[in-house]
Amino acid sequence: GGQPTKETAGAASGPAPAAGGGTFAVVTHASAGDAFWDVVKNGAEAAGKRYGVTVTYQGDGDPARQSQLIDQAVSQKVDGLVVSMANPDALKESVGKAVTAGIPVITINSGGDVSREFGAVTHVGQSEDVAGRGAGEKLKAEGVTKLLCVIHEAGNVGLDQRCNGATQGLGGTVERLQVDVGNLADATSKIKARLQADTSLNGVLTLNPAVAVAARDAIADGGSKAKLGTFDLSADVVAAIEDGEILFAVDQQQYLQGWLPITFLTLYKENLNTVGGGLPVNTGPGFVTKDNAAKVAKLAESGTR
Amino acid sequence: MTVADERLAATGVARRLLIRPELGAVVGALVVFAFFAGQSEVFRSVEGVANWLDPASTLGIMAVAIALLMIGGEFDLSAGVLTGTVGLVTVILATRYDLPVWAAMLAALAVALLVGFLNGLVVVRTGLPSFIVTLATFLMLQGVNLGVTKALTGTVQVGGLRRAEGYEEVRAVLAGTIPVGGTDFRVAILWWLAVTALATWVLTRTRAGNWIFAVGGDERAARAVGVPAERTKIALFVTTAGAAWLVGSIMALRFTSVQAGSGVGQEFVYIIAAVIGGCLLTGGHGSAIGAAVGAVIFGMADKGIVFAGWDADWFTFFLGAMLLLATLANRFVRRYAEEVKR
Amino acid sequence: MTVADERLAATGVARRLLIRPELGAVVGALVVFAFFAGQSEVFRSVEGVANWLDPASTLGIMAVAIALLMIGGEFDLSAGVLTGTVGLVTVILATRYDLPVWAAMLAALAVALLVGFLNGLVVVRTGLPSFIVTLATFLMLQGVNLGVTKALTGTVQVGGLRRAEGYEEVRAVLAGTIPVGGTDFRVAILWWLAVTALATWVLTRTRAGNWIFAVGGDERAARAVGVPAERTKIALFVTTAGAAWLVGSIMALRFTSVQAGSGVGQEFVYIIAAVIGGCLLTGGHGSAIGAAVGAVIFGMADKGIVFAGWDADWFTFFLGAMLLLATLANRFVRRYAEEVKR
Amino acid sequence: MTGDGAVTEGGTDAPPLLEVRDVGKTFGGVIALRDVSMRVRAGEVSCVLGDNGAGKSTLIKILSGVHAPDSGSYLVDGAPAAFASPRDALDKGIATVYQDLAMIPLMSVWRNFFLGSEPVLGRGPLRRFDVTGAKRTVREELRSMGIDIRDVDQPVGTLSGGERQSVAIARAVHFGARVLILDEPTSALGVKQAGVVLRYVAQARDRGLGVVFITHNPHHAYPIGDRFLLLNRGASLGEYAKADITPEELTSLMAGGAELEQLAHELSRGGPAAGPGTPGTPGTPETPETGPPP
Amino acid sequence: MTGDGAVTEGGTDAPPLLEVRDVGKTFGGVIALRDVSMRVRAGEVSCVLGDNGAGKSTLIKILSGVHAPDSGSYLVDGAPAAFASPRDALDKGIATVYQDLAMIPLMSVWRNFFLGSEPVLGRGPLRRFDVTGAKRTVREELRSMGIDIRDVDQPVGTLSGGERQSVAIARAVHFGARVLILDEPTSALGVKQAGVVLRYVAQARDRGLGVVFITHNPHHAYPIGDRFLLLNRGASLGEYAKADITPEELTSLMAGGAELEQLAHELSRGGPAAGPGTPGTPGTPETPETGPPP
Ligand SMILES: Nc1ncnc2c1ncn2[C@@H]1O[C@H](COP(=O)(O)OP(=O)(O)OP(=O)(O)O)[C@@H](O)[C@H]1O
Ligand SMILES: Nc1ncnc2c1ncn2[C@@H]1O[C@H](COP(=O)(O)OP(=O)(O)OP(=O)(O)O)[C@@H](O)[C@H]1O
Ligand SMILES: [Mg+2]
Ligand SMILES: [Mg+2]
Repeated sequence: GGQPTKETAGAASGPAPAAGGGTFAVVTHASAGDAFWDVVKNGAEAAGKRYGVTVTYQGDGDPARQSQLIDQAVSQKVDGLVVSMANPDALKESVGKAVTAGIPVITINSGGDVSREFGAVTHVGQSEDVAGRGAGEKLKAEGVTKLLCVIHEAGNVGLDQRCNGATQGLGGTVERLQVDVGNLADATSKIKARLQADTSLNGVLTLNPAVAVAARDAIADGGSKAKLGTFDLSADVVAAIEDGEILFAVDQQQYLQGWLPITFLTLYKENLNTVGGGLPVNTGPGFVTKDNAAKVAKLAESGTR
Repeated sequence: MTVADERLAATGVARRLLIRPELGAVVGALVVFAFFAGQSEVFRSVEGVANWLDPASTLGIMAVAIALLMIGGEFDLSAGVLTGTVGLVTVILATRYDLPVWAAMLAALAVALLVGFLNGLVVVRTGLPSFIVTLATFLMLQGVNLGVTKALTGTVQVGGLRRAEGYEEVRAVLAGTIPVGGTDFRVAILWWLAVTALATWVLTRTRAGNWIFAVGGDERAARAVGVPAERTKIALFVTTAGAAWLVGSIMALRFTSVQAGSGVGQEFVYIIAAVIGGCLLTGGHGSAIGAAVGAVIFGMADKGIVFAGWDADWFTFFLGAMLLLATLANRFVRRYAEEVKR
Repeated sequence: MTVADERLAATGVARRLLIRPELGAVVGALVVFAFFAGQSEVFRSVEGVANWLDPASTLGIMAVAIALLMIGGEFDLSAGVLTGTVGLVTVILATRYDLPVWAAMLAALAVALLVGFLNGLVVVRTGLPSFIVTLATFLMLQGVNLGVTKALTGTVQVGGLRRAEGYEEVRAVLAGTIPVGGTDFRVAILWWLAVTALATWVLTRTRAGNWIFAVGGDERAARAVGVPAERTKIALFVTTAGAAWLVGSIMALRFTSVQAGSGVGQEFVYIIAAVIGGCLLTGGHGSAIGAAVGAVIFGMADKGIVFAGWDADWFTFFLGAMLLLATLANRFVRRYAEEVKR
Repeated sequence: MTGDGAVTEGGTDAPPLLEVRDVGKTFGGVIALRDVSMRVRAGEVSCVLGDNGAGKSTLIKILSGVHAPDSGSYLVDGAPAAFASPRDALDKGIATVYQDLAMIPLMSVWRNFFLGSEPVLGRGPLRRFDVTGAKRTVREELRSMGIDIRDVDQPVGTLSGGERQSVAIARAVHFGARVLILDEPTSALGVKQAGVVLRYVAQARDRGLGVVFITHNPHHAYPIGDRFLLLNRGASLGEYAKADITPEELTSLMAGGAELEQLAHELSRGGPAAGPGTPGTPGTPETPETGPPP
Repeated sequence: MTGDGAVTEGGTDAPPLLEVRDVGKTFGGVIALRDVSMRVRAGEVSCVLGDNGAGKSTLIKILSGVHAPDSGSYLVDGAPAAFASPRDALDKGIATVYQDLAMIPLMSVWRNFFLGSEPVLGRGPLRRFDVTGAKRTVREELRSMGIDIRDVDQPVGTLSGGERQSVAIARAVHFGARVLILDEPTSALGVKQAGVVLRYVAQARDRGLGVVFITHNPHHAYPIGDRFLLLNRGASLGEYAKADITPEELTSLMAGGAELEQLAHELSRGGPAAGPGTPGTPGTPETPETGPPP
């Protein structure tokens, strides 16, 4: 890896708006490096490049810090704002400030129910629990009755909502397990321990592709028969789906949650269009299974699925 | 001092000014400010300043309290998660049990002080390092926050404080804004200044301050000359808990909802700010103003990178580089100052 | 020792056995083991043991290295993220630049040792606390890991090591398994034992060990009697980096893909394990075996809660309680032992 | 000289300021002190003498509340006392100069001086450390000891060994109200400063304080001491009143017998620098600290 | 006695082992040492004398490589030397007992003793600290100093003050090959141990080592010293050969003049304990450390 220089970093997404373009800020509730949100970022940046606008991406899981990032974008007088609202209460004030300042706001991923009320132009994507419900239903169809939902960041609302959704979708028992995504040996060992200790568990749902790989190993090592589903994709996950080790990966097509709002904002800015008259636009859920895994394999590797 | 002593070298006025240990931190802050002011116009605008002073203020309150504790030779890893506990208790009591906001806050204060007291008590009684004791508290509180919140609400966050009785009044005092030059500054900044001034007073001008330096510098020696070391340490833990209550309340009132994981990971940011500001990890040396400035340095670097528009993927890289830069500037100035005196 | 001295009280054999400082940690470990063995049958089965020894082994390797560093009076917060860096470099070189696995690992070793060397150099040259220096390294490496991985792959992880040249051979040595009593134990456990034995030998039976204790106990005094303090400290940072390389390689070979965020947050777990094992945060005291046992305690508590099937929401609560219990047991035994000698 | 030189109960009716009876102290397996008794009377200087490691410091740490005795009893003004901490001893007017628990190196001279007994100004929330007063007092106290400190804001850790010790002594003298305990106070002091300390001790004694004085220097101990407690390997060799012991006996006891006689000859040599002051010249003590020739 | 008592260039042709010329040292604004010159010759004991804070320790820290001088030059065997660390000095056979940089409290006695010069056994990767040999050596060295240590595994921090100092001295004597620098080595020692140390110094001198000896005790300095360097407030008051100075002059110089004469009278009193040994008795030094009566 080369040493980054200020120039290259600045050039990638510097604040200087391209001629005729504008600056759109994306502020999400996930820290840098999150597999799911990284694809959103890729989508937003690709759209920015396509439309000749500048896109800045920031994120923080702490609602207080997320709201500060929104405040910062407002004081930078961006031309548009894209916000994911995992904790709408905490963001109300900051989003309100943006709306008052005349900045068009589009909400993504979660917070669709209050999007309108907060004055957003529209909402793209659906909340985590809808996606979770989809996963739960899918697992139920595979005969899972007792599910282990592996949370890799304790207290994170988004992950909690996914597990809650899965509970609703499954209709059976859902147990939770906390692991540390920074240490996969530890995650493997914990999942294995749980499966060893409670042999009635016959399904595992992970919320992160790296944890999915750890869960796959744990199931194999421990000789368990549990079925495994996961959120989000990586090359390893796609390969495992092809091999039948992982049943499916929930694919919210989150690339669209980055791409579409930038598109919408550009249209709104140039032409005052609001797609669907402001009705929420759904991006998923989709599923990657053995049937379509081969097709998305390449895309997952390049970070757009 | 009054009479010239042939054993003292002559020193210039400018150098003399640099003697105060806080000045190193201030110079570090100036370096960071100058750097980002050059990068971004917004950063140096009034709005920008209001923006980065906002997180610096809450961080600063905690950093000052943690600095006192560190000067006294102890750590508190549970302070961050305790701010979350305070917020959760306040919101839960005010929204689920319909207490007026002030009453809920008082209850949260009692909880916080109790936690601080227990931390201190266990540390002085068992003789275990406070790193381990407060780590255990940290983990246990984290579990309690999550477990209780989930049990009561079924989710990992509670909200709706806005509708609670007496919300607006308390909010104005703790989480409101004050317009200065057309821009809204957070009232927490005033609290931060007050806490810093108070801590500085205590540290430099009271008996308690003398005791804090002493127990951190050499606890056995301090005890031998009659310093009530145990009481001093317990009081420091309670003070830290009090600061956590203040910050937790400010955050809860401002955002009206609290996540169960709130505050986790912040404990190290507090320590970092205190250390940037010149506190020794081994105790016995440091200053409240230094810690407050350390918080500003951290806040500026943290927000400056965003203002400068650098790639978020590289965020931590720049943050690390800025921290190193600021502490090096601090160290450089202090070395220079030490050549003037002592 | 040989002749009876009227100034020594008579001590029993059992008490004498307890004198070794490691014994406190061992007793702490036994307490935790007994506790969970009572809670869960699987926990005490061979399979269960193999399971919780697995993460304890990689943690243990790092804890031992960090313990040496802490005995030498310094911290390394960048060790965790460095394991991630090592993995990323290895996988990227082996898969994107088609190097054989061993060559990629050698390159990663060079990178790791360089990082360790720079950490040490900056610490001894600037005199800044290692807490701050390695914190900056931690942040910067975290940024580099993410930034470079993103730049090269467009995603936040790299994988595909399985297809690289020479993968299977290296894997067998570092990340394979060994069947014992019908259960597969990780070969990393052997590495961990080897590292612990080596570190114990160095610490107790070599000149370098004497120097490590000395620079951590009182650096100025050590320097005054001719201990090469700077070299010793730099060597300790390099050693820690070497351990991070070993652990990073084990993880990369085992999972064949590495996330950009891998290892973040682990640095504190290493320190925790070392402190549970009896290392002083202020330096100058501790043992490698203690740290290794500390890793076992942490590993057992961490997994035991899962085996016992307690509510995951309360996980950290139980973890904190177990750590406190184990360190209290350790302290209790040590106090008792100290009544026997010194 | 035998044990019958030990002091018998005197005619004084007031109970001694401090008294320990058969105290012992062990550290783990180390027996540092065994069955030692001692009294500290008002207006008297009690010297504790003994070889290195004899237990002198351990004994005075018991007197000053740092250690609780493992056995035996401790009486203050005739009433049993159990100090939980040195604070309790200080509150009874017992001030101590420790041999090894002296100062906080990172703190300034004036902060160290008043540590634990800070002078305050104002009241209520405005009660504050009287900083200027404290600095002035420290400067004066040290100057009267013959230490001209450059700057009372200097951290104690950067003082010279003797300067540091002087601060500790000045502090004890300043705060010692009834009993002054000095553990090898003059060990790092210059000739002048040591003289001043001895003068302080005499003044304190004359003001009616009880003084406990530990030293390895018979030239310091004999002139000022009223009673001599001799310790050896943790046990008491007896307590002697000045009347019962000659300086020669004292020196010989402290040195562990006459075996040092020959040292004078060993040190002398026929080297080129031998001048008027070579050992053997009348008027010069022949051997260091072995006392005057018989 | 005036400055013309200073030593003039002698007839010795070998360069001195160590020599400093006009060295100075400042700590920030503090001038600790100014234009001090000194020579250490083989087979000679050079005493450095002076009041507290005079700069003695600073001077010897320059000699032993702890501080680099800010001005002036430092010659070893006549050649300019610049020690980067005490290690360099040790490698030239210069061993030092520091006043304040002594021991690592948490480490055991034997580890401290050999710190920086560990004896090794075996070779290659099997090279190891000779633990049993080290322990035996330490025990023997200490016993020959009159210190009977209970357990060489005891952490140094739990030793008594004198025991600790003895370990440092025994270490320096053990490793001092050409020059032995002792900064107030006898300050915490008992009478017997102090005698042993002086004997060590004499032995080292007779073996041809150069010795630098710092003390506040004229009874220690005069018998053993060949040259006396007097420091005052950081500056040199001159260097005297033993031939040029009488013990009385030396004592008076060390004490800063005759002002101490009256101390003897102040210490005496008509108290009940006054016995045969009261000051004034012939043969007893009247005042502590002020030397013998004229
Ligand atoms: N905390 C401790 N742990 C173990 N041993 C101790 C401790 N403190 C003192 N000792 C031992 O007790 C004995 C008495 O120590 P003490 O300090 O009382 O001696 P001392 O008479 O003051 O000697 P000195 O004249 O050298 O100061 C010594 O042998 C010492 O090693
Ligand atoms: N690191 C330092 N910073 C500031 N001042 C110092 C430092 N070291 C020494 N000094 C000052 O320099 C002067 C000389 O100190 P030094 O230790 O050399 O005296 P000394 O002659 O050894 O005295 P003593 O007989 O008391 O040991 C003292 O006044 C001391 O306060
Ligand atoms: Mg003593
Ligand atoms: Mg000195």
